[in-house]
Amino acid sequence: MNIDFISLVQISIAAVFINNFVLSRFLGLCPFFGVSKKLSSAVGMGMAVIFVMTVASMITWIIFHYLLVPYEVDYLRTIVFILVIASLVQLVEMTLQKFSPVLYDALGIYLPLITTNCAIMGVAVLNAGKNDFTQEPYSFIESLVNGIMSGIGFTLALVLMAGIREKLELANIPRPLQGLPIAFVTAGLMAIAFLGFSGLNFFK
Amino acid sequence: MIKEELKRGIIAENPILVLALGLCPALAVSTSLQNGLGMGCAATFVLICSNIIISLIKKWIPEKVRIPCYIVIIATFVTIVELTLKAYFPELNNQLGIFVPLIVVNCVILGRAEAFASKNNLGRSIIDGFVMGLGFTLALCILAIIREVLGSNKLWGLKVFPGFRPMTIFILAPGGFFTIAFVMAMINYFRQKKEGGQS
Amino acid sequence: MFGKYSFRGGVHPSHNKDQTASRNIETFPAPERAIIPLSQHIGTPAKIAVKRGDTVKTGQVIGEAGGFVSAPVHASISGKVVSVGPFPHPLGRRVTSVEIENDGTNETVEFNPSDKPWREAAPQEIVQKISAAGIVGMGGASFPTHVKLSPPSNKPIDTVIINGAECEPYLTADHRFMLEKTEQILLGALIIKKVVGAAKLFIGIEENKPDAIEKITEQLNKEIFKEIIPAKLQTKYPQGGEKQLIAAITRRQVPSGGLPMDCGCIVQNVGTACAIWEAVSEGKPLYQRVVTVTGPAIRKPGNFLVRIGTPIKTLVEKCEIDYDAAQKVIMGGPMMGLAQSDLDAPIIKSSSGILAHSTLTAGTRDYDCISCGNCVKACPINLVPSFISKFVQKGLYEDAMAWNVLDCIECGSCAYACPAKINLVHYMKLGKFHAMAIRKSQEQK
Amino acid sequence: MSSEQKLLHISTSPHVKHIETVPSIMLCVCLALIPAFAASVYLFRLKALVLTAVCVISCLATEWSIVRFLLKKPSTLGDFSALLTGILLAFNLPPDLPPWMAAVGSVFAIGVAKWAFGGLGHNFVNPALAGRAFLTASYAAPMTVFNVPDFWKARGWTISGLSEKIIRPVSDTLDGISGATPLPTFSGITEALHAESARLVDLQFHIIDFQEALPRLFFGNVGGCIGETSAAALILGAIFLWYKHIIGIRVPVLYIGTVFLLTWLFNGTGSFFTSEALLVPVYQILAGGLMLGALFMATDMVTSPVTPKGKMIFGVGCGILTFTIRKFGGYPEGVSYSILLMNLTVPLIDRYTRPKIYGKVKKNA
Amino acid sequence: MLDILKLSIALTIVAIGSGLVVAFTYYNTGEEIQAQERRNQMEALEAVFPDGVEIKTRSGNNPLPSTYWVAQTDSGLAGYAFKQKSKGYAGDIQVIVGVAPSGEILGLNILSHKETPGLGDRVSEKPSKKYIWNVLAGTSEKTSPWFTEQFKDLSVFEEIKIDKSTEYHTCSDEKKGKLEKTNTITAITGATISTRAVKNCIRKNVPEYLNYLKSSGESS
Repeated sequence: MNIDFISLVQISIAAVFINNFVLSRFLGLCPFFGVSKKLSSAVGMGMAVIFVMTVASMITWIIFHYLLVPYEVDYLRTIVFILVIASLVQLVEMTLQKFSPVLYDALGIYLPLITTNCAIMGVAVLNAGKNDFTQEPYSFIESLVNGIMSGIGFTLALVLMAGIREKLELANIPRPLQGLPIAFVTAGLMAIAFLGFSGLNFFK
Repeated sequence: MIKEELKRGIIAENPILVLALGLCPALAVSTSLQNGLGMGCAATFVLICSNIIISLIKKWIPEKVRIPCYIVIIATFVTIVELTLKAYFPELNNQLGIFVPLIVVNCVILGRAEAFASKNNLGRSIIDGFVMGLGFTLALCILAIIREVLGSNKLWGLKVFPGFRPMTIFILAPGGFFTIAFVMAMINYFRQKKEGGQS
Repeated sequence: MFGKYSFRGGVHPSHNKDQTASRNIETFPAPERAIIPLSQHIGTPAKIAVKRGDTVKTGQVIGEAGGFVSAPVHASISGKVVSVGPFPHPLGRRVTSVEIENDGTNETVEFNPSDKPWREAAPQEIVQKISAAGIVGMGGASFPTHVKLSPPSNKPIDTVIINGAECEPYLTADHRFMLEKTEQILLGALIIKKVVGAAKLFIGIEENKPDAIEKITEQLNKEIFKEIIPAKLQTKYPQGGEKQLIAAITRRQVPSGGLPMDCGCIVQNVGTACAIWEAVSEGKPLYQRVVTVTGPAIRKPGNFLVRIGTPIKTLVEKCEIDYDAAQKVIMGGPMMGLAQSDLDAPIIKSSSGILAHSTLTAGTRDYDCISCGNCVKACPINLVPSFISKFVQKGLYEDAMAWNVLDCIECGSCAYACPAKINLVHYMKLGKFHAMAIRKSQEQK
Repeated sequence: MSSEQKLLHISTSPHVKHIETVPSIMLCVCLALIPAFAASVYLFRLKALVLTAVCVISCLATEWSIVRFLLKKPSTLGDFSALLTGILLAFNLPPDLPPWMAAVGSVFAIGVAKWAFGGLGHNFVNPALAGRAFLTASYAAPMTVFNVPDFWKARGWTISGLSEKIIRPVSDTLDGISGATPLPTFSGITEALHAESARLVDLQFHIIDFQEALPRLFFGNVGGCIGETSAAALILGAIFLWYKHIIGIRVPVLYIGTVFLLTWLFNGTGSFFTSEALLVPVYQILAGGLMLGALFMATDMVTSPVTPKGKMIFGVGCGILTFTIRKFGGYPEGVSYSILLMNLTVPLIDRYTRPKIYGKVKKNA
Repeated sequence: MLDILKLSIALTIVAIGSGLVVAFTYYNTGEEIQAQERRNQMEALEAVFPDGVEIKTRSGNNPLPSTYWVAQTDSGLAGYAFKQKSKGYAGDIQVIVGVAPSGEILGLNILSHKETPGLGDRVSEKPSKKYIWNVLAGTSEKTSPWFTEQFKDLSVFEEIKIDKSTEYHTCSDEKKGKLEKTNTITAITGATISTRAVKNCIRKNVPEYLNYLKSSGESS
C-alpha cells in the first residue's frame, strides 16, 4: 500500500487544530457541552470517542469501499453507517465489559452517549468523501488517521473546555449567562483562539 | 389546542434554544437564511415523516429493537431528503454538506420519536413533529438572520444596509457560538425577569 | 562566624520596631485584679485547684494540669480569689478563669529548685520541673513545653533551635530579652539540648537585631556556651515560624501534618528557654512574661515584665493609649495577632505584645482575585491561597482539602501580599475548620 | 470612661497589608506603557493618538455602561483595568485601522471577553487580545495592512525605497521585488518587516540586510501595530514593571528565549554559527509583536498561571506556538494567537503544576 | 428463541421496507442527479467561453491534462478550456480557464476553494449594488464575479502582474483599460496569497498546453 506521509501529517494537523471537530466543524457539540463540566469525565469521554471513532472510521471505510461502491448502492451510505455505528458501539460495550472491566469502568458510562454523537457519524461521512489535500478519495490509512486525529482534536477541545469550566465555577457569571450561554461564549473564545491555526501547513 | 402546541414547540420547549438539542446543525448551517431554512425544512420533513411511521407501527415493534428500528426509519427519510436535495437543489445540498446525512443523528428527531411518537397516536404525533420542526426551523432562522446580517450584511443573499461593514466573524465558527450564547442569554434574561416579577 | 539562613516564600513588612527596640524591660506593677484563664495552652484546660474565697500566694498553683498535653496555671499575684467563672479571653471566647484581688503583699510561695545541678539531673527530673512550672511555648503557639521535650523514643531529636527570630513587626519583647537575659537564655538552651539529647544546638536571630547578635556572640566565647551554633537569619516574615526556621537552618522539612520532632528538630522560643532556666535553677513557675506594648495609638510604648492575668486595659492605659485614635487593639504581632473586642481580657502566657492601631489597615475595598500569584510567591508552605480561598468561598471544601488547606500555618503572608486585599487568612481558617470536620467524618466511616 | 465604651474593630489577621493594590498594579502597567505610547505617537503621529484615545474611551464607556446599567453595581473604572485593556488593544492595532473598528473591538474585549465572565479576575483570555483576534476575524483586510509610519513617510521614505534599503535582492529565482513573485515577502517593506516576513518562510535569512534592519526594529522605524514597533520603549517599560515586582522574569524570558532558540535552530541558512545565522533569531524576536506580547500580554496576571512552574510552561508554550504560527501558519503574526491559545490551557497548567508543598517530600519518601 | 425470531423479523421488515423506499426514491432521482452534474459542468464551461460556441470534450496525453475542452464556432476554433488547480491560503483553489489559441484569456471560473471568508473567498465575490430594499421595491441587476472578470483578455504568455493599490470593481474604465494594457490584475485586499494562487492556476502549464497544441498542429 502506498502511504503518502505528507498527506497523513496534513490530515492530522487539520483534524486536530485547523478543522477541529468541535471548534470549527461544529460536530459533537452535545457531548462537548454536556460532558465538559468535570475534567475527569471529559477525559473519559474523550478516550471513549477516540476509541470508537478509530474503529468506526476503519469499519465504515471498508464497508463503503468494498460493499457500497462496488454494488453501486452508495446512496445507502447514511442508513448503513448509522446502523454500523450503533451496533459497533453496542459491540464495543459488550467486548469491553467482558474482556477489560477496567476500561469498561472508565469508559462504560460514556459509550451509550456516543451512538448519537454526530462526530462519529461525521467522521464516517467525511471519510467516504474526498481528501481535502489530494482531492482523491481517502485511502484506508488516511481515513484511519483522520478518525484517530479527529478524536484527539475532539478530546483536546473537550479537556480544555472542562479545565476552563471548572475555573468558571469559581467566577461570578452574570445570571442570564449562567449555564449554557457562558459555555457557548467560552467555546466562541476558544474558537477565536483556534483560528490562529488556520492555514497551518508544515509542507509549504 | 393547536395554539398551545405551537407555543410549546416554539417557545416553552424550543428544541435548540431551550432544550439545547440539535446544536450541531443549528450552528453549522446558520450562516445564511437560505441554508438555515433549508436545513429546518429538511429536518422538519424527516421529523414529521418519522413521527408518522413510528406512531403507525409502534405496536408491531418489539421493545428491544425499538431504537434500531427508529434509527432505520429516520435514516430512510434522511436518505430521501438527501437524494431529493441532490437532484433538485444541488446548490443547497452543497452548502449544507455533510449536515444533510447528519440529520440522522440529530437528537431532536430521535428524541421526539422516542419520547413522543412511540407513545402517542397518529394525529398527535403529526402535530408534535410539526410544532417541534417549526420551533427548530424558527430558532435556526433567528440564528441565521443574525449571523447573515452581521456577518455578511446580507439576507437571503441580498445586501441589507448600505455602508455597513459586515463582521466576518459571525459567519465563522466563533460567531456561531457567540450568536447562540447571546440569544440564549436574552431568553434567560427575560425569563428571569418574569420570574423575578412574579415572586 | 554567623552564616545567613533563609527559606522560600515569605514577605517583607516594615519592621516598625524602632519605637520600642531601645527601651529596657520595665517591671510592670502587679495589677489590682488579675484574671487568670485556666486555658492558656494547646491541650486540655487545667483543672481548677482553688475556690472562691481562697487566699493565694504569688506562684501558687491554682489550676493543675488536666492531662499529659496540658500545663498547670499559677497565681501571678497574692490575694483573694474573688470569683471563678467565664471571663473574656484574648483568643476570643469566654473561658473559665480565676479572678484574684491583689492584697498588695506580694507574698510569694517558696520555690523549690532542683536539689542537684541541672547537668547531673536526669532528663525526666528536669522535664518534671518544667512541667510543674507550667511552661508553655511563649512565642505564640503555647504548646506545653514538657510535651515537646518528651519525644517518643522512635523519634530521636538531633537538633535544637532556639528561636530569637522575632519576625513579627512591632514586637521587641524577645529582642530585649536577648539583650538583657542573654546568659539565662543560653543556659536554658543547654538544658533543652541535654534533655532531648540533641547533637546540635542553634540559636537563630534575624539580622535586623545586630545588637542582640553581638551580645550573644560575645557570650558564645565562654567555654560553656562553645557548643551553641549561632545562625543569622535573613529578615523576612515568617522567619520565626517553626517550620520556616527548621527549613532555614537545617534544610529539613517538617512532614506535612507532622511535628518538628518528626524531622528530628525541636524549636523553642528564647522566652521559653529563659523560663526553663528559671524553673530548673530556681524552681520559679511561669507567672509573668515580657510584653511589648506599642503601636501608633500608644503614646508611651515600651517593653514590660507583666504578671499573667493583668487586663489588657490596665496595660494600655498605663502606656497612655489614645482611645480616640485607637481603632483596633491586637494581642500579638500585626501579622498573626488577634484583634481584641474586649480590653478586659488578660495577658496570658503566650502574649508577646499588645498593639494599638490607629488605622484600619485591612483593605478599604475588596477587588476580585486577579490571579497575580503574589500569595503563591509569599506562601512559605507553597500553597496556592488564591485557589483555596475561591474554593472555600464557593463551599467546595473537598477541593480546598485536596489543595492542602490543612497545611496552612495561618502566617498571614498571603493576605499581606494580596493586592486585591482579600482576607485570605479568613478563608484559609474557614477552610481548615470545614476540612477538619470532613476529615473527622471520614475517619468515623 | 466614655472612651472605654468605644467599639473596637476586629478582623482576622494579618493587620498590616502591603501597599500594593489592584488599581496600583494596573496603573503601573499603564505607566510602563508610556514609553511605547510616546514612541508610537512619534512614529505614527495623530493616527496613534486617535486610535489609542478611541480604544480607551470606548473601553471605559463599555465598562461603565455594563456595570451601571446591566449589573447595577458601583463603578469599576477606578481599578484602571479597562484603561489598560484600552491601551493594550490600541497597541495591537494597525495605525490605519478606521477608529470605529477599534471601538467595535473595544466593546467586544470588555463586553464579551471580560464582563461575560464577571469582570476583572474572572476572564480567562486576555481581553485586549480577544478584541484583536475578534477584529482580525471580522475585518481581516484592514487588520493586516501595515503602512510605513508617518514619521518616515514625511521624510520621503516609500515602501519601495525602504525595501531597497533593507532587503538585498540576492536570488535570481525571485522575479523582482514589486512584481509577481511566489514569495510574498518581497512585495514591500511593511509586509516584509511586520507581517508575512515575521514568518521565516521567505526572509529565509540571507536576504535581509541586518545592519539596516535591526536598529530600525529596535527603535521602531518599521511598519506594524502602533504599540509594537519600538522594542526599546517596550523593554524600558518592562524593566520598570520588573523593578516594581509586577511582572516576573520567567514568562517573558522563556517566551522570547524559546522563539530565539527555535528560530536559531531552524534559521534556514544551513549553519548555526555564522553571523547571519545568529542574526536571524535576533531579527525574529525584534520583529512583529513579540516584545509587546511577551512583556505585556503574556504576563497579564489574570490570564497566566499562578504557579511558578506553570509560568515556565506557559512561556515556553507561547514561544513554541509563536514560532510554529510564524513559520508554518497562515497568519502573518503568531503572537496574539499564541497567547490566546495558551490562555486556554492555563486552568489545566495551574491544576497540574501545583507547587510541591512544604513537607510533602519527606512524607512520600 | 421465539423472542429472538420475533425481533429479527421486525428488524428485517423495517429494513426491507426502508430499502424499498430508498431504492424507489433513488430510481426516481438518480437520473436527475446525473443530469444535474452534467448541467453544472456545462454551465462552468459556458462561463469561460463566448456565447454561441460548440463545446467538445477531449482527452489529452502528456503533457496535456487527461481531459480538456475545445470550443468551436462556425468559423473555426474558438479556444480551449482547462481545469487547473493551485495551492491557495487554506487549500487548493480549482479553476476552469478558457483561453484562445493566441493565449488570450476568454474567461475564468472558480470551481472550488477553501479560502477564508471575508478575505480569500472574495475570489468568487460578485460585486452587488443591489440591496434587499431594492428587491422589495422591484429593481434587479445582473452581476458577475469581479475578480475573475478582470482576467478576461489578458495574455497567458506574459507574466500577469498584480496591482495591490486598488480593487478592480472600484476602478474607472480608464484604469481598467490601463490594467488590461499592462497585463495586470488587481489583488484582493489582504488576500495576496489567494490572488496569487488564482494567477498561478493560469500561468502554470497553460502556456505549455497551448504551445503543445499549436506545435502538434491541432487546429480543428
